[in-house]
Amino acid sequence: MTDAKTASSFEEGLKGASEKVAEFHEEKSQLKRLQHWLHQTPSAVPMIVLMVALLVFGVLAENFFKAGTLSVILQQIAIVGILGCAQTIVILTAGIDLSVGAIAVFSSVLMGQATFRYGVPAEIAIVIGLILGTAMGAVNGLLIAKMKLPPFIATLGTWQILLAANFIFSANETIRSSDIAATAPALQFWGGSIQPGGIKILYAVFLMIALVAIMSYVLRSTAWGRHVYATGDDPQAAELAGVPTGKVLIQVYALAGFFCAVAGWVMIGRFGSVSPTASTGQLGNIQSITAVVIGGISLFGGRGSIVGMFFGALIVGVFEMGLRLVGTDPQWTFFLIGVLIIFAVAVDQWIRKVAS
Amino acid sequence: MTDAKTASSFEEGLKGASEKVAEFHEEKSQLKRLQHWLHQTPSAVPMIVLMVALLVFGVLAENFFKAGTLSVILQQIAIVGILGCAQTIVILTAGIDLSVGAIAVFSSVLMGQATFRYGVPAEIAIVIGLILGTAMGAVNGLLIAKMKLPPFIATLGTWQILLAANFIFSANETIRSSDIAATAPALQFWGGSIQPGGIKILYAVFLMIALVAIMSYVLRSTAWGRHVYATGDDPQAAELAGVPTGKVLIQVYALAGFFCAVAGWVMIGRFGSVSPTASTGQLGNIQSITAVVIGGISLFGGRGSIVGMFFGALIVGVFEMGLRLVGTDPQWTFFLIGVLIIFAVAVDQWIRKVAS
Amino acid sequence: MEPLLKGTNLVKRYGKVTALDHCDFDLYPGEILAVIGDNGAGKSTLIKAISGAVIPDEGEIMLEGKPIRFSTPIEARAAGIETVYQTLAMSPALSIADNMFMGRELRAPGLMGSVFRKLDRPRMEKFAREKLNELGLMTIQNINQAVETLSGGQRQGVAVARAAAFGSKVVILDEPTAALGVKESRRVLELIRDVRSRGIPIILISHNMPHVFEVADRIHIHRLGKRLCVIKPGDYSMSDAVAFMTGAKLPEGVAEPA
Amino acid sequence: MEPLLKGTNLVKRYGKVTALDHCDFDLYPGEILAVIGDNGAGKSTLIKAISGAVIPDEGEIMLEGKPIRFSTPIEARAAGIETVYQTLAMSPALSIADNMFMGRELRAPGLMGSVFRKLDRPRMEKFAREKLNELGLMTIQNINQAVETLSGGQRQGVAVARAAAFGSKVVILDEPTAALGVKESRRVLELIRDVRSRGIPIILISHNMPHVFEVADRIHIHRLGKRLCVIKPGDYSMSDAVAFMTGAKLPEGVAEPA
Amino acid sequence: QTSACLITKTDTNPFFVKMKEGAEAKAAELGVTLKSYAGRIDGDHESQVAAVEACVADGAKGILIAASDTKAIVDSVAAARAAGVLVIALDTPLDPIDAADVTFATDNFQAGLLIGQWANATLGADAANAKIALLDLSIAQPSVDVLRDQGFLQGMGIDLADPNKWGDETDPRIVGNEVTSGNEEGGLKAMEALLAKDPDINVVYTINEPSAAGAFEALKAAGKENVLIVSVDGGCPGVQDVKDGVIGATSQQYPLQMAALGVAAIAQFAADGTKPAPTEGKAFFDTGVALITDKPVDGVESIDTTKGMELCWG
Ligand SMILES: Nc1ncnc2c1ncn2[C@@H]1O[C@H](COP(=O)(O)OP(=O)(O)OP(=O)(O)O)[C@@H](O)[C@H]1O
Ligand SMILES: Nc1ncnc2c1ncn2[C@@H]1O[C@H](COP(=O)(O)OP(=O)(O)OP(=O)(O)O)[C@@H](O)[C@H]1O
Ligand SMILES: [Mg+2]
Ligand SMILES: [Mg+2]
Repeated sequence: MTDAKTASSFEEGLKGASEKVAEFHEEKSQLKRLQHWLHQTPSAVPMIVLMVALLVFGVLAENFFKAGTLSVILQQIAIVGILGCAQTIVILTAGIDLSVGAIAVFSSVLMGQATFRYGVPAEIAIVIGLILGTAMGAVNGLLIAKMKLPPFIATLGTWQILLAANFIFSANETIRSSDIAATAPALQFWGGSIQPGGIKILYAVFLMIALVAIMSYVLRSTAWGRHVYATGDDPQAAELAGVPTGKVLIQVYALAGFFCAVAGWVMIGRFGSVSPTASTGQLGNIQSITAVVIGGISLFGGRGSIVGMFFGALIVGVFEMGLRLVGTDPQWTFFLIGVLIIFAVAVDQWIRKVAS
Repeated sequence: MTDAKTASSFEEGLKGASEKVAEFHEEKSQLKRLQHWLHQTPSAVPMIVLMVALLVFGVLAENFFKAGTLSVILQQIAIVGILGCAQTIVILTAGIDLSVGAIAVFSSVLMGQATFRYGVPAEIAIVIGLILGTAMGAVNGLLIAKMKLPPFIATLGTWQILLAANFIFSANETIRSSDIAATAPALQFWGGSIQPGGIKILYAVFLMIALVAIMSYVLRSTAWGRHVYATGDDPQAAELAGVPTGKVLIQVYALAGFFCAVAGWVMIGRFGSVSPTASTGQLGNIQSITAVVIGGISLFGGRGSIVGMFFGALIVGVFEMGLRLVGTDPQWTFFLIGVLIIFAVAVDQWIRKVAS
Repeated sequence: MEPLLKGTNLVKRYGKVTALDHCDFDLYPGEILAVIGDNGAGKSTLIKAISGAVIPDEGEIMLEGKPIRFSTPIEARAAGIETVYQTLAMSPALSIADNMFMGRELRAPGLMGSVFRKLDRPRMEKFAREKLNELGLMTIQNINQAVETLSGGQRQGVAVARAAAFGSKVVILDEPTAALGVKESRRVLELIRDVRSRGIPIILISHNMPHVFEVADRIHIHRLGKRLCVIKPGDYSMSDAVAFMTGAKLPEGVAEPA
Repeated sequence: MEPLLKGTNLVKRYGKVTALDHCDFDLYPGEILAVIGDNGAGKSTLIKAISGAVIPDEGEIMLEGKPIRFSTPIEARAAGIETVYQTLAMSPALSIADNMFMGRELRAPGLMGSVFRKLDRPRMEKFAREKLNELGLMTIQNINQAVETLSGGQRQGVAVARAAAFGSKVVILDEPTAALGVKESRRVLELIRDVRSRGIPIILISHNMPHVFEVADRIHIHRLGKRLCVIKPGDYSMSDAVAFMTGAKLPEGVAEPA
Repeated sequence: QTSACLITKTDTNPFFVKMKEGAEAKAAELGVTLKSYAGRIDGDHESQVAAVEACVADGAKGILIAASDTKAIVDSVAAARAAGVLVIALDTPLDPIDAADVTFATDNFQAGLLIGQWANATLGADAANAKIALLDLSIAQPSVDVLRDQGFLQGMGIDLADPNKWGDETDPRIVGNEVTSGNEEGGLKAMEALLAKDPDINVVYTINEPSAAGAFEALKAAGKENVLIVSVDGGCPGVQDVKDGVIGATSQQYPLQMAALGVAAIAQFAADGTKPAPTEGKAFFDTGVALITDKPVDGVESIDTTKGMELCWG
């Protein structure tokens, strides 16, 4: 017992130890503040890139800066934006969802066929579609959380499965717009628009913005949102710290499935018809991932904000429309979009580096 | 000074401390050994899945267990296997290369057009193609290592760029097989075959197997290979421990580009013609990633073996061929391959769990 | 008195390595139980088995006389067992306050909290700051700093503060002072006493003999994957304890396994 | 005598946090220099600045009188500065031997080595095992175990063994004994003396006062991001050192900054 | 300055590449500004909708569109027409056909029918126990894919089951359907697989000439160079392949003509507001399809490869 006392004898030096909280003087220059703000706000950089893109195309293409053009850009990114919400929450958990597009298309086909093949009232068909889309997402979640499949491979599998099921189930049949308008206008709801001052803005655009806003709140200011970040950040640590990571993953993928189904419903409104061959089924995953990554969200999970994804989707939309108006040939458009993807993210990285 | 002595006085208890190395008795049952082996050999599980698949299809489809069918499977996976070598080293560094297929197709177009449009001798055209393919890979590496772009986004960009460049440069022109055979047979070299006992085996198949074997050795038994694993495992730690991670990344992507260019050359031999629209440009990335992941290599880097990738490619090849022979409709084949991808990886995970 | 927490015959193997080799374990109500042993003796594995972070291959664990079988740390937490792991278990990109309240976040009062499930950030931050101040971690300049930007010792402090603040039945600390400075270590020891005075027993793993002998009521000596013996700090000197745990001496009535 | 390694006016800021605040630093040939200070005082940042792991915003570093500016730890290693970081810097999935030789692998003799660049696994494993035995890490059962499967203390031991085996000009140890047991800590202290007896100076960061006072030739006391003073262990007591570093007392001739 | 848009299904298929070249040449001649757009993959109507919207935003006078999904595109076409843009369907009629102002198209079903009839007649009595491989485009089964396949089967006298879908036929002569993405690589792999399934295949239908060339490579490797291959398109390499005996017969279409007619119609419309009229007796302006073969058979009208080479489009 005696040496215990002695051993700690040097701790007598602690008496009167300073209780001051460390504080250092800070440089308050404008530049420093800007840098700090850039550093703190993950969606700031994509926003700046977006501004620059708008300016450049505004100068290059004469018809670009018309309200009509800008509203068309918004309606063109509505679907990618909604799929991007799904992709964002998945990527925040360090996952990836290759099946988003397939779920969207299959859900839209399910809604359409439920109405036209099985005669279900449109409103109920929509609910069925949303439930089934959510279920498809939940299956992804189960495969990933319970069977421990890597998200890439699980959703690669379900992507193929759902896409094939979509073709098989629909018998490759497109349901025409005029039929839908006549029998089941509820399916086309999101294609409706308001026209303030003659500029058409689709309901779908408002829906996308609302979803981004809601998810931004949920991710930032609720416990569930924090759990999503923690799960993506370090799943083992999160589990040890008391986050039910398995449950969170299943919920995340199911919610993503729900968003995809919503996107499927929006697709009907936007295109009028229900088509199983919609390219979203094939390309929706890459498009949504592009938006997410340009938006500054880390593919390794745990970092980034959904607002960034929204700007990311807008950047792509602006580039595509701008290049079209400038009159670039399609292959050159693909080429330039490739360049611009790299450029946008390189600028992002560079600003972060300078600001850190 | 005095309390220093006292403080450590309890260390006297150390005198005569046991120097025994801890040893516990081990259960030596067959089952335990099997489990241990499965655990130690990352490519064992895909191999077992492969065996089972072979057996199942052998029973289901009568034409399956013919030497001819098996050699066709091998030749069908030759290109994916070579792209898989590229993808494996990239994924081991926790990266991903979406541009593999585009590099392969563009390289084959470059080789073909150098010969036919610019009249370069075929052998030199091949060297040019290989060098340019390596350069394309190196650009990926520079973007990732120097500009710190996430690999997914960097190669997503170069994928689009290279594919578009491929179409623009080639003017969508296909060089016909008979022209190549007449003027530049070196381009078709890998399409040659040996025919022991009437069974045709392409040189391309031997090339793929040789590449897998060489890379397996390099990754396991050289310092560079260890550095690749360390870079993927924890890049910060590797950097602090003295691995030049930036250099390693550039080398890895450049080597991957080289392999892709080799795959491009093999494509000419295999398809006879040079076509810019080859599906490998669009699908080569997903196909090679699938092989890698089914082969048990972690997408988070640092874990797995290239031999697993080889089995992964074979599994997909066997499934595809088997399903066709069973007579499945293409849409259902697509569906079932999705199911089987999930199933193969689920079995892998399950065996690992049971064995650990 | 019945042990509050009791483990019998616990075994855990990792491939070729046997980390726990038929190990027993007892914790009595209201005590501070120190666990000491060589590096790699299996101490961390033992407490992981107790807290649900690993599932033992064999053996039984009883809490308050009832057999328990946690399959996740969340279940153990729900049962009131709070643990600071050696690896700390924090989400690097999240803030100190987020980490402290991970899994038991506070919601804002009123509608915002109940309907919109809004977090009560100010309250969480205030609480976090208080707990850190109690530990004397004055150098933390910004409570919203991401945990990855903290120094090694600061991180340790956050983890300890979290466990002490929320443990209701058992608090387990795996080398809580390893990375801490003199001042901060002292505060942790005070905190440990404090927790005990609230009637909550503590399991303390530490390599710091003076600390162990200062605060422990009983010392569990772990050697080669099992409990070698349990001693009272009053009965033996530090030197004896060190001799036991390193195999230099054998306690009376215990035979070194073959 | 000229300092072997000298830092002047080093500044490093992380966003709002100033980790190094015009800090000076000297290391003389052949000495053991201890660096002590509160958690978060900036000790790790200081040695990271010296070893190339972070690039200081301001200030200058000189090695053997020549200004140096490492931009990566590899350059520092090439210059003979070997560091054990607090985070250990190991590749979890690779084996102990792989980790010890990371970046300076041994090649097999003959053609296999020179042409085929084959690693000399047996020699690397033998060397690793020897170095670990020197540290008394006897509980490591399998030298081909992945580092992620080692206990916290075992990992620490591997990192220390690596630095001691390869350092040629300066060896820097950031809390090398934090996770180590009594026996293993003692071995590390012996190893430190051993390294010095080879003429190589050592920078030792530690919170363990008895250890510091036992082995250090000089003690650099770090407070609030800068060097407060340097003392000799013979001139002051541990209590004084603790008082200085926590701000309880001020050393003579030094004024606490405003 | 009149501006016009050309929207093709993809811009990697040589067919559409040539269509674009034809349109550009005509546009340059007439002083029309032409902007081109394309879907990314076969069946991609979404990019086409986006392109239509861009054209309207850009104030184009007319749009030439080769629709990827004949029904799905209808709403956006209607919107464009409502904005005063002349919409001309190229290559593929919309559904309903009057959704576009006018249609300059090939009858893809007819194209398939011709090669089916030719194959049937060439085989003669053997047609009853032919072994047929069908190399289609993609599992999404876009309308060209279905029309050509079903036309071919009709020509062979095989029951179509659902004519809106390939692959549901039960005729024992069909060895199987495979998808090719319409390129050499796909044609080769698909042919290899079908040969493994049944080495006795003697008739191969292919969606287009590149996939036919791929299929031929596989057949050659298997030592079966005498198999009857039929295809659709009539590009110059394809006609050359017919000449070389690689392909037995192909149905030729005229994309350059479609495009040139389309551009001219837009220029006309911009000048005086008149719209072109469809072919007599048809709902659309048929640009025609011709069977090309050097082995003509009775009862199926055809032209030889010399004539085919003159008419081929690149
Ligand atoms: N996940 C794992 N896989 C394989 N072996 C493991 C694993 N975790 C621990 N071990 C081994 O089990 C043994 C006990 O480890 P444990 O972490 O319990 O030791 P410890 O007593 O806590 O040591 P320390 O004091 O160094 O923290 C060690 O030999 C270690 O290498
Ligand atoms: N990457 C970073 N980003 C932001 N702040 C950082 C970062 N790294 C360190 N800091 C801050 O710098 C200060 C000094 O940290 P450092 O790790 O140097 O302390 P230390 O003296 O080594 O402490 P300990 O004894 O606990 O290891 C701390 O306040 C810490 O929060
Ligand atoms: Mg431990
Ligand atoms: Mg430190």
